[in-house]
Amino acid sequence: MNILVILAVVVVMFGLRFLKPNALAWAAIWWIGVYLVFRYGVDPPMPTSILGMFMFIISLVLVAYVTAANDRIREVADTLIAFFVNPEYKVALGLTLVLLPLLVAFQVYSGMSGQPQAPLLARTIHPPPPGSISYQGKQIDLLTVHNPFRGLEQSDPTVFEAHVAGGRAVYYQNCVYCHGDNMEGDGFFAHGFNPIPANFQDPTTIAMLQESYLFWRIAKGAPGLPSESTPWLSAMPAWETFLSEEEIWEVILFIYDYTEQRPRVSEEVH
Amino acid sequence: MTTISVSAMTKKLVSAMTTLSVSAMILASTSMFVLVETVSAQNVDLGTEAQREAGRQIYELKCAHCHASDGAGDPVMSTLLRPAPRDFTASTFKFRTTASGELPSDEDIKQSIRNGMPYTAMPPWPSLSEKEVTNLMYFIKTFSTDFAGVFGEVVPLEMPDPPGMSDESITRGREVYVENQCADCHGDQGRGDGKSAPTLEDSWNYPIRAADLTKRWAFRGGSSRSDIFRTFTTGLDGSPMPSFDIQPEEDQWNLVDYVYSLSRDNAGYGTVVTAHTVSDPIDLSAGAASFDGIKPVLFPIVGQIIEPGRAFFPGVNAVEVRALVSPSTVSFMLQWNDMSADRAGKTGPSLPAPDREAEPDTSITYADAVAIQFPTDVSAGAEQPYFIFGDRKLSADIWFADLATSSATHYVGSGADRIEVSGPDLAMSATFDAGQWTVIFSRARTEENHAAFKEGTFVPIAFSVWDGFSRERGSRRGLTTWYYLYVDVAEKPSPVLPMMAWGFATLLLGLGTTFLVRRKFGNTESDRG
Amino acid sequence: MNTGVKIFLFVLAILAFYSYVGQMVPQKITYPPETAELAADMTTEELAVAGAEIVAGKGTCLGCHTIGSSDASLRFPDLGNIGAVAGSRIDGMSEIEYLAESLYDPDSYIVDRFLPGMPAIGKPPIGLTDDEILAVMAYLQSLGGTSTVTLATTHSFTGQGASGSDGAGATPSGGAAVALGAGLDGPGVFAAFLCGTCHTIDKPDRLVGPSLFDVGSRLSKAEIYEAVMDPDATLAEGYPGGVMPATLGASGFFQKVSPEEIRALVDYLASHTGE
Amino acid sequence: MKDLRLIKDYRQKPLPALLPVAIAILVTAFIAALVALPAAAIPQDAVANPEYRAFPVIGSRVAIWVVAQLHLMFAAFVLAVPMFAVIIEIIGMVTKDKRYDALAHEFTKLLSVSFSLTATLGALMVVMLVVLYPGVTQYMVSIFSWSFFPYILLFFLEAVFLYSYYYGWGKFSPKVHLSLGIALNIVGTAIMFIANAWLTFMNTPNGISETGALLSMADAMNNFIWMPINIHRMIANVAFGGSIAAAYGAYKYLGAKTQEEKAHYDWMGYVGNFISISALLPLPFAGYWLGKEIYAYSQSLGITLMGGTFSWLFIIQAVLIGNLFLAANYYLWVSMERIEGAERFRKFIKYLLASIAITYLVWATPHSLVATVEEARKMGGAHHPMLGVLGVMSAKNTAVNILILTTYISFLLYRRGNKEPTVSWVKAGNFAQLAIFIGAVAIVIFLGIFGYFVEAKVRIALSVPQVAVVLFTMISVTIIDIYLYRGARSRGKIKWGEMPARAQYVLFFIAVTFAWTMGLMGYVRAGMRQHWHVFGVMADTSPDAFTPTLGFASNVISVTVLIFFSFIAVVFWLTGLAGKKDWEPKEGALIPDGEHADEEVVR
Repeated sequence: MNILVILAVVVVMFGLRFLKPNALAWAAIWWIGVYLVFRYGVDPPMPTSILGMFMFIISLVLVAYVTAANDRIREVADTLIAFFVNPEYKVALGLTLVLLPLLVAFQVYSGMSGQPQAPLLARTIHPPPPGSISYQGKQIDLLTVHNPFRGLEQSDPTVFEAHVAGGRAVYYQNCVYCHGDNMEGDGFFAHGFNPIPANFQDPTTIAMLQESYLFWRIAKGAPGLPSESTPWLSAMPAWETFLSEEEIWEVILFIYDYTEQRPRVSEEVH
Repeated sequence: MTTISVSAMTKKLVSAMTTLSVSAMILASTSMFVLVETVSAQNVDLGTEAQREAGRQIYELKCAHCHASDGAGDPVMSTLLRPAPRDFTASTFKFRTTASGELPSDEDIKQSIRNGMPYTAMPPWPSLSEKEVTNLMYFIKTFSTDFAGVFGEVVPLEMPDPPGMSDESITRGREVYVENQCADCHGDQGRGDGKSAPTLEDSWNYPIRAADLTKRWAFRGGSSRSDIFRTFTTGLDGSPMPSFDIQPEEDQWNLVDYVYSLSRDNAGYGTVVTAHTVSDPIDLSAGAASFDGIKPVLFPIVGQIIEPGRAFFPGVNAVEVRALVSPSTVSFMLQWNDMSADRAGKTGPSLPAPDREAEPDTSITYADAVAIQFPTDVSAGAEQPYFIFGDRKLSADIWFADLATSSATHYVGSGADRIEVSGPDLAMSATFDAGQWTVIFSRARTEENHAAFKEGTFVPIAFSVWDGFSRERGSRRGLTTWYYLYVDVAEKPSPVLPMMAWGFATLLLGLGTTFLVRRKFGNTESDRG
Repeated sequence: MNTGVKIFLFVLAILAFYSYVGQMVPQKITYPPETAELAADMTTEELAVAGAEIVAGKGTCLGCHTIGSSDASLRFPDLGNIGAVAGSRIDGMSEIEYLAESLYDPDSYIVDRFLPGMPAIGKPPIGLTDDEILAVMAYLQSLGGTSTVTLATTHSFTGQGASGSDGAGATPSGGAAVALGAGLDGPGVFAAFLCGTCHTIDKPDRLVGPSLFDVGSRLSKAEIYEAVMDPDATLAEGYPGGVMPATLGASGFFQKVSPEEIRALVDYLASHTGE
Repeated sequence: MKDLRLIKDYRQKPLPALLPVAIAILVTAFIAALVALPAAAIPQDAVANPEYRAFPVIGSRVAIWVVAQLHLMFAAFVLAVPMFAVIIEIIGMVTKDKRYDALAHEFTKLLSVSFSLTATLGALMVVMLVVLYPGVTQYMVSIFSWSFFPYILLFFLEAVFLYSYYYGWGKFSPKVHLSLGIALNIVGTAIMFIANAWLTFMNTPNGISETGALLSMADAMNNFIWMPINIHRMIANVAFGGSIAAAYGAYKYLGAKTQEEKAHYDWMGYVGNFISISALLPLPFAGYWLGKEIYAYSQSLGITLMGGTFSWLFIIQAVLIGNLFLAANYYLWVSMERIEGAERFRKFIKYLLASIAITYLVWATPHSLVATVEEARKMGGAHHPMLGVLGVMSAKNTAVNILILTTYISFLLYRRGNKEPTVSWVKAGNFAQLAIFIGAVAIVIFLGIFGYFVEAKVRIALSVPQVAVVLFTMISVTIIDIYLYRGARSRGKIKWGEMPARAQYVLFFIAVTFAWTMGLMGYVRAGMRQHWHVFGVMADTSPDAFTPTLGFASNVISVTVLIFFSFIAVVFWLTGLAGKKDWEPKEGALIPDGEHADEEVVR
């Protein structure tokens, strides 16, 4: 959030109330104001793709506003017509007719001579897991598999704690480099990877997933992602070569424990 | 009154210590101890029992896995981490506003917790509240009895506000740099390649590197001019970095300005390197001169913890890249800073490397090396091979330069364990100068071996760097994931025609609208107007 | 303009807009996962790669065999050098014939020092098809030797493998052909999951694992239960860990067996007291 | 106004006498040519019993896709119209207002042609299934063997009830006629339920063994998403049918000559739209239930749907739904222009609009954004720290609930347009309504924010109280409003027939958007099975086993919707014929030419 920009826009908009602009000017000013807020008022800046979509929606809404009332639409039409027809706007019209093509030409020019932008990346962050995976030659059915230690949380908290501690050791020897001390995906290797590692503190990551999903992603890593997740920029290793099944389940326990999240459990329905 | 006299005395001692060895330092502190013995320690703030207990709980949860529950630095992690986690029981702290050999102030400890140390395992802790940081600080002070004693009462040195910076101050700073023999460790150009750099060890006998002064963003103690000032006036206790008392005082800031001038504000890592078009084939013998005038792109290098030989702390942390294409060849210039040119020994992308070498066989040495990586088939679209030398489905081209033999080999990898020589179709040249490697690759642009590098396309590109000094070889190395190489268009289509066309079309549209509107409403409107 | 034409153009514009929105989001085609289908035109090398996957996966070979281990306490032959020695194990038997025989009819020739116990992998529960076995053979040849097998290769066992895998996906990959919750009795479970492959039950002979001839007198029911469900929890002396969990896991035992069936199995085993 | 005469009324333009014959000959010849050509155009089967046959040019998948979607759209329309026709008829009976009866009759006029088109398209689809996908079809038949007979039998009944309901208008006693309509609805719903069982089985198969053999047909029918789909479709049908009926009203309005006609069709468009939007309001809730059941059936299926490639499909859907709500509100606001006394509410519009804008933005924000590497670096990953928060379910649920409440307020304002309450407790009543609204919004937003701090299971469950609050608000406020405005004084009249043309185009916009949304939902329901005909049981081994891109799907949907509306145009035209005067030969000319006909009418 860039409060200053937002504040400035709000102040200007408030000031405009006293100027009583006509409907056309009003809509144009609102459009520009909202654009400024979206473009400069959000920190970090939102991607252009989203900005475009947002501004489209805003345009739609403003058009709806202007045309919703008969007198307002007439006001806009009159203003537009007057601009084209009335002699007093001759200079403004002439300027617009000259400047607009120049602006378009400039846009074309800068578009053609600008620095090349890397291709947009859109990958599926949470691809659906396969039904089953083979883990070190053993078939694991992801639909039914459960964390074998999860039950201990209720039945034997001491043993559970021991497993969490085991997971802690695994985490700090393997995962901390990328996922970070605070599990925010900000380990000291994180700046070298794109996309950056998952942020487990974000309630939209592990809290949305079942433990079996994490097992799959940990065991199979980036090479195990399905084709829909290409480009495989994920740097996540396939930990099945380093960690035992037990260690993976333990580190899953630890990740949930540290972030104070709960895994999603499959709901009993039907 | 007493406190002032102590600080004055300490200051004197400090100036004497710069020339003394570590043993002399201990001697000095003992003598200081004798001198200040009579001073009471009643002003030492150790916090309340509750605060320390609260700190301990945070410590157990967030710190103990590296620094150990007893504060001595976990032996397992300390072999993995470079630099090693601080041993709190030794009461030796690097970043202080207090004189060399003294304990840090409370604020110093809190600052270190808050800001962490960039490019080390110590992260910043913005998630901890001020209260939590304070409690943690109190708890950390319990690891050493020194904090409770007379030394606990510290007096921060006065840190003056930085004066203005000028070209003269930088020039003079360079002289100060030379006079004080900074180059012995930090190298002539400040790249951390001084002649004694490879031998440096910290107080616990772990190897330690002299800071690369050309990467200010990676300074452990912060990158502002005040931070630099503080670092060399107070020294970094526990490391070979002593404190310097440079006179006259202006020269202190001149030195700061020189160091500051060696690097830009931030790393500014890039994502796309553009291969610029030239008409003639690139002449390797011309060396770096061919790439004059091309803006380099810096890519971060991180460790590889996936394949056996995991490199948790690669010796190189960034590589600078430039690229050129001619109609028949494509060339890349890679530059990175290295403490020492390791020209003797073995290296190779598939040399086996163990995960951890407890007692490395020092009779075998390893040479520096570098590699560029492309997807073998760049037409495969969005799908890229796995960034560690490809996978079974999609292979990766590896352009490998062995800097011991100064030869380049072209490999094709379909997995880190399946790397095969593809051909000697690469040319390279390498030079090492003032702590910086410059390696130039050149290859023919041909269609049949997918090395066409079509104009106007984005080609995925990745890099690997091996630091022989850190015994890196095979999968043990620093690397990047995929970035992009943009192959510039030789003859850019002139924007004039489309510009004119669009502009003209807009003009026509405007005129047309005006005409239509006027024809339809003209009469009534003029009546109205 | 005619109202109808206007409406038509209006509708067209809306549709064009929504199509445009559809083009603006990421475009990705999701292909079905590649089945381990073996194509007739695969080269020997490709076949060997496919074979390696079968050996590690559906074939469950690595539950017992190792590749490239020189541990003296091996219970099954190490396969690290099989490609080099296969041709010379039995006089007058070609490499391909030998490999085929040891896969289709494992007990007919037992390497010195080892014990019989390997199941025929062309039959359930592993049930590899002829083509898949050829792929395994190509892979085995590549271990220390050169692969020559293609899918066109024939040998005297051709045609004895499991029936084709045309209903790709219809049968769960790997695992025994035992239906979930089939309600088997003790001997039924013992037979269905091929426990007899590694354990004798009617005589005190030792196969891969310890004989179960007298298990009822050695272990309590609870211990037997644990030995089945968590085989490595307590290991019989002289036996390495990891073999039984991997083998049972690969056959899908843990997923498929019902609590009732386990109870029946434990009762059945406990009834063998060596008398 | 001066160029009213210039508007040519195409309805009045007579057909050239021989046009139908010419069309019949041309189309027959074309089809005959198609059939005669197969030797060249259609590849002959190499094997005797192929699993698949390829449809020429566009491929089997697209062919069956388009036909199935068209069939579904017509079926939805045919099922929906009787539902609200009967309701309107009941209203007419209760209020004794003849207008309602006439309106219900007019709605049913659209039915008969649509019904036969539905049946034709259904037959085409079955034939295509048998020809193009013999393997799957055979398997489905083996599973649902006996259920096909009641389906066909119910179809007979449907025909009987439908035609007797339509032709029997005014011929039976009202009660008998009404019971015919109710019977028609029951039969229609039953038909849909049976067909739904077949297709939901393909998504979430049940009642079969691991090898795919049938264990219990009852279980196969009552699979995981059968009931959610039934409910979802029933509501969606009404919304869709209402929008098509409204479009019919708009079409007639635009062509209307007299003020009376205009008033009537203005009203018809309004009622159609009212029905459509009323049904739209609970639709998201039904959708969430459906999604939940899918997730419960299989995590893999659920993630494919919500987190995988299809997550982008829901961004497209968000644009569609956002447009629908915006257009619906817009229509109401424009409608208020023709209500005397409604000007006093005009100042609220911009706040309603702001609420819609914000909720629309939240509703359309994707979770993982399309960004360049630089942008992603600035954001620190694929998730924007601010926008990422708006991309998750808690935010979406909150947004849609508020969107619904906003639309409801628009309705409320419209309802009050020309009325002035006369009861003594006006202030208290208004205050109570306002308090309920503020409370509801507060609770919805609180639950939305609270959702970020609890585990997934609780979070999903939170949508229930959110919905409950919204439903409670709508019901309680409506009840208060009814009493509040009992015996209200009129501030002026509603000038039916004085709607600007743009409002009528908005009705078309809503209808097209609804149809497109339906097409999109059809695609995602079929697509989430991915490379399975029957998920997890019968793999799709056809060349079309991959899931096409969303762009391709969008194009197919657009074409399908275009074909649908072309058919609908025919339906409208044919329905319009019924209201025309009988043809009479004119003096001196056997076939009157266009100009004359125009003058005739104007005169």
